[in-house]
Amino acid sequence: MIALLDLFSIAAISAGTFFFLAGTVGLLRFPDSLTRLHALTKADNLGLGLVALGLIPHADSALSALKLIVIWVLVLLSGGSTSQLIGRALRRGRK
Amino acid sequence: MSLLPILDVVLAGLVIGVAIFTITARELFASVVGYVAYGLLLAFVWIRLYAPDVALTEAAVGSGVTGVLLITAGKRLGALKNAAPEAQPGFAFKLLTGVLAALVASALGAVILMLPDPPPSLAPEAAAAADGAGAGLGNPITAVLMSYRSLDTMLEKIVLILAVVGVWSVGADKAWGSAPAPLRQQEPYAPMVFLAQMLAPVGALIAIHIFWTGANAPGGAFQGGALLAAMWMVTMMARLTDPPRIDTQWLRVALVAGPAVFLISGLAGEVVAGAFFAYPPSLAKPIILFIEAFMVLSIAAALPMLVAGPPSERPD
Amino acid sequence: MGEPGTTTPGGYLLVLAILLPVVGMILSFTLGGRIAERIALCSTPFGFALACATAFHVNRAGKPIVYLVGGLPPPLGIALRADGISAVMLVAAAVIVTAAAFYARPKFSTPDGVHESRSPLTFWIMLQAIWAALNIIFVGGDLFNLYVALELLTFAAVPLVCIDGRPETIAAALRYLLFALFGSISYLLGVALFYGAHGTLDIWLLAQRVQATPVVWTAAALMTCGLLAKTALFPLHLWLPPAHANAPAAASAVLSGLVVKGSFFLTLRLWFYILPALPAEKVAIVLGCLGSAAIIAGSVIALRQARLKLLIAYSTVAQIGYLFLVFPLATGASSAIGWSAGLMQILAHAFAKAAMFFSAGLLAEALGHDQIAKLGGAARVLPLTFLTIALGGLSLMGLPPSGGFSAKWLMLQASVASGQWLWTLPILAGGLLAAGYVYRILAPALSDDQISPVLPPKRSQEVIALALTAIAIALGFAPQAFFDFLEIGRPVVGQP
Amino acid sequence: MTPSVLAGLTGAALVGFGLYGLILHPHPLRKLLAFNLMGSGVFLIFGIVARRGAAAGFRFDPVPQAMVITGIVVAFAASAIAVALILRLSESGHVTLDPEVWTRPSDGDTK
Repeated sequence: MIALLDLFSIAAISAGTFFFLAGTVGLLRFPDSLTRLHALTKADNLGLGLVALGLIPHADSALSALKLIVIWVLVLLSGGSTSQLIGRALRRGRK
Repeated sequence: MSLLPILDVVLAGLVIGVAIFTITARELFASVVGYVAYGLLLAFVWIRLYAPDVALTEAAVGSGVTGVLLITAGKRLGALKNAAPEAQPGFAFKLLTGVLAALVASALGAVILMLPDPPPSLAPEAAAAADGAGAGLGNPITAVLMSYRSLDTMLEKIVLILAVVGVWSVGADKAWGSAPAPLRQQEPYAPMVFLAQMLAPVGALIAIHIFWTGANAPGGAFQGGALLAAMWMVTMMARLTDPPRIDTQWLRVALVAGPAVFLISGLAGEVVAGAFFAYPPSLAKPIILFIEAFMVLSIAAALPMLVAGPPSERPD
Repeated sequence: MGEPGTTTPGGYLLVLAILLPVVGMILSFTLGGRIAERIALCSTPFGFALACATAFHVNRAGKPIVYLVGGLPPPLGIALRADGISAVMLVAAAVIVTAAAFYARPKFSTPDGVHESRSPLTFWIMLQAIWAALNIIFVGGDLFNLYVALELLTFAAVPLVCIDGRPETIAAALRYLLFALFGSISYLLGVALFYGAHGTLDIWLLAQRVQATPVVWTAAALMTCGLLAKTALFPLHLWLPPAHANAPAAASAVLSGLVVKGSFFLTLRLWFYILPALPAEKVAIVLGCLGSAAIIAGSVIALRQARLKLLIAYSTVAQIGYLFLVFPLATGASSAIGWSAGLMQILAHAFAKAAMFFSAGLLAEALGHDQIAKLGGAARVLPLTFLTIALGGLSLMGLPPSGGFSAKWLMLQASVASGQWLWTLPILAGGLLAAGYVYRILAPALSDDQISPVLPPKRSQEVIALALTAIAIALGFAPQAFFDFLEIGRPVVGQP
Repeated sequence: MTPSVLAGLTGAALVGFGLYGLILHPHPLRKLLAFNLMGSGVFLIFGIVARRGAAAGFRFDPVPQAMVITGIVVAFAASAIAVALILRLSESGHVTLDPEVWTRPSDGDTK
C-alpha cells in the first residue's frame, strides 16, 4: 500500500514538474507577452496542482492535506486574476 | 541532498543579479519592479537560513506591502511630465563611489568570514526559557519578541504610529481630517473585484491562523497583522472599501490598541509580577496572546494607512 | 557602568522616564485636537520631576542605577542604566523640552472653530516622541534597544522639519531622512557584528568581552560612521543647516539643542563605555581632526550667511565640532578634565543654542523676516530678545562667565596638560570666528538705524528664551561637585 | 561553502550595492530603493549570525531573528515616510534634493 502511494506521489510530482518545465520553456520561447502568459498560467496551475496532489498522501494529518489544497486553490485564484490584469494592461498598452 | 548547495548558489546569484538590476536599471519604474522581485527572492533565502518567521515577514512586508507602496509611488513619479531630467553623475564620481562601495563590501565579507568559532549564541537560553517558566511559548522568537525584548517590540509599534502621523502631516492643512486618496483612481476592474471578494475572507482567516499558531510555530502577531493588512489593501484596490477619514475615532483607537494594551500590561507587571513588562509565570502565555491580538489589529490598521498616504483634498 | 545583574533602588524611575512621554504621545494621538496640547504641557513637570529624582538617586548611590526590564537580566533581557551623564542629560532634556513646549504654545495651539488641525497635532505628538526617544538613548543599556530609539528620534524629528509644508522644507526633511536612515542602517550593521562576535548587545557585558579583533574594529567603525552622519559631523553635515533653519523655532531649538546630542551621546557610550580597552588613539585623533575641521568650516560658512536662522544652524555645525575634541582630550593623560569639558560643551551649547533659536523665531515673527542685513536698530525695539542673543553668543564664543567658557577653558587645559598642544588652535580659532558671527548679528541690531515699529513678541516667550541663556551662563559657575557627579559610572581607561 | 557563509557574503555584497546606489543616484526614490537594498543586506548578516548560533537541538538563535523582524517593520515605516515626502515634493515639479534648486534667491522672509 505504502509502495503504491509512493509510486503515485512520484508519478504526480514528476508530471507536475514536467508542466512547470513546459511552462518555463513557453515563457522563454513564446513570441509575445500574451502567449507567454498563456504558457505560464496553464502550466503553473496544472503543475502546482499535480505536485500538491502528489504530496497529499505524505501529509501528517488531514489538516495538512487540506492546507495543501488551499494553497493550490489560492494560487489558482491569484494567478488567474493577475493574468487577467496583466492581459488587460497589455491590451491597453497596444491601443 | 547534494542538489541543495547548487540551489543555494543559484539563489544567491539570482538575488545579486536582481539587486544589480535594481541599482543600475535606467528606468525608475523598472528599478522598482526589480526591487519587488528581489524581496520575494529574499524570502527564499530566509527559508534556507531556517528563518521561516523572517521569511513570512519579508514576503508580507518587505516585498508585499512595500511593493504596493513603491509601485504606486513609481507609477506616479514616472507619469510626471514636468520632471526635469536629472544630471547624471560623472564617471570619476561613479568610479570613486564604486571603489568605496567595493571596499566596504569586501571588508564586510572578510569580517564575516572571521566571525568567531564556535559562535556565541543565546539559543539554548532563549529556548529553555521559552519552553519553561519564562513564557510558556513553543516559538522562541515570539518569546524573545514578547518577553525578553518586550520594550523593543512595544517601541517598534510606537514607531509605526509615529510613521502614520509623519505621513499624515505631509498632507495639506485644508485636507486634515479627510480621507487619504483611494489606492486606485480608476474604476474597479471585474477580475480585481472578484479576487478581492474571494481572497479577502480566506486571507483574513489565514492571518488569524498565523497569529494564533505563532505562539508555538512560525508566525505571530506581526506576520498575521501584515497579512490582514494586505487583505484590507486588496479590498481597497478593488474599491470595495476606501481608506477611512483620518479623524475617525475607531481608526485612531485601532492604531494605538496594540501598543496601548502592551503598555498597560507592562505597567501592570510591576504590580502583579514585580517588574515592569514582567508576566506572572502561570499567566504568561494567555497574557502574551491577549497583547498580540491587539497588536494584530494595530498592524493591520497601520500598514494600509501608511501605504494610503496623507489625507487628500479631492472629494474622491 | 554598573553591575548588570540586579535592579537597584530608584531603577523604576528610568522606566517611568521613558514611558511618561510614550503614554502622553499615545493619548495625544487618540484624543487629538486641543487635548494633545494639554497632555504635552501637563506631562512636562512630571518628566522634569522624574529626571530630578533620577539624578538624586544616582547622586545618593554614588554609582549608576539599574533597571532590568521584565526582571530579566542581560544578555537575554534589556537593562536600563543611568550614570552621572545620563542623569544630567535627562534633566537637560526635560528643561529644554518643557521650555520648547511653553514657547510653542502661541504658534501651535489649535485654532478656534476647528476640532483638530495638522501642524499642532503633529508638533505635540512629535515633541513628546522626541523626548521619549532621547530618554531611552540616555538610559538605554542595550545596543539594539538604542537602535529602535534612534529610529524613533529620526521619525519624530523629520516631520518637524517640514511642518510648514513649503517645498524647500520638504526637500530639507527628505535629505535629513536619507542621511539619518543611512546612519541607522550603518549603526545596525555594527550591532549585527557585535552580536555575531560576542553574543550580547548589553553595553556592560560587551565592555567585559570585547577584544581588539578585526570584527570589533569593523563594527565600531560602522557604528561610528552611522552616528556621525546623524550627529552631522563635518563632512556629513550637509543635511543639518537647511533642516534646522527651516523648522519652526520651537522645533529648531529641540533639534539643534538636543536631537544631534542624542547620537553624539551614543558615540561617547560606544568609545568610552564599550571600547575603553581598545587602543584607539588614532581613532581619537581622526575624530578630533574632523571636529576641528567642523569648527573652522562651520564658523566660516556661518560668517557668510544672509539669514539669521541659517547662521545659527551653521554655528551648530561648528559647535558640534568642539564636541568631538573630547575624543583625543579625554583619552590622554588628563582624561577627567577632557571629559568634563566635553559634557560642559554639550550642556552649554544645548541651552545657549535653544535660546538663540527661540530668539531668532521671535525676531522673525516680529520683523517678518530674518535677514541679517535688515536688522538695523532692531535691538531697540526688541531689547529682551537681543539680550538673549548676546548672552547666548557669549557662551558660544567662550567668553567668561559662561558654560561655553568653562567648556573651552577646560578643553584648553586638557590639551596643554596632556601635551596635545595642537588642539588649542581650532579651539581658539573657533572662539574668534564665533565672535565674528555673533558680532555680525549684534552690530546692525545695536546701530542707530530707524526701524519701523513692530509687533512686540509675547513677553512669556522672551522670558523663556532668556531663562535658557541664563542656565547656559550659570553653568559657568558649576561647582566641583557637579563635575564629580559627571564622573559617576565612567569606566577608567584600561580597566573596563 | 556552507549556506550561511554564502548568505553572509551575499549580504556583504548587497550592502555594497546599496551604498553605491545610495550615494550615486540623484533621484530620491532610487536612493530609497538603494537604502532598502542595503537594509536587507544588513538583515541577512543578522540572519547568518542567527544561523551560526545554531546550538545543540536548535537550528538558529532566535534573538537576532527577532531583531530582523523588528528591523523589517522599522524599514517599512521609514519607506512610507520617505515616499510620502517624495510624492509631496513631486507636486512642486522638482523631484530633486539638489541644494541649488532649493536655495532661495535672497529673500529672507519667513513666509
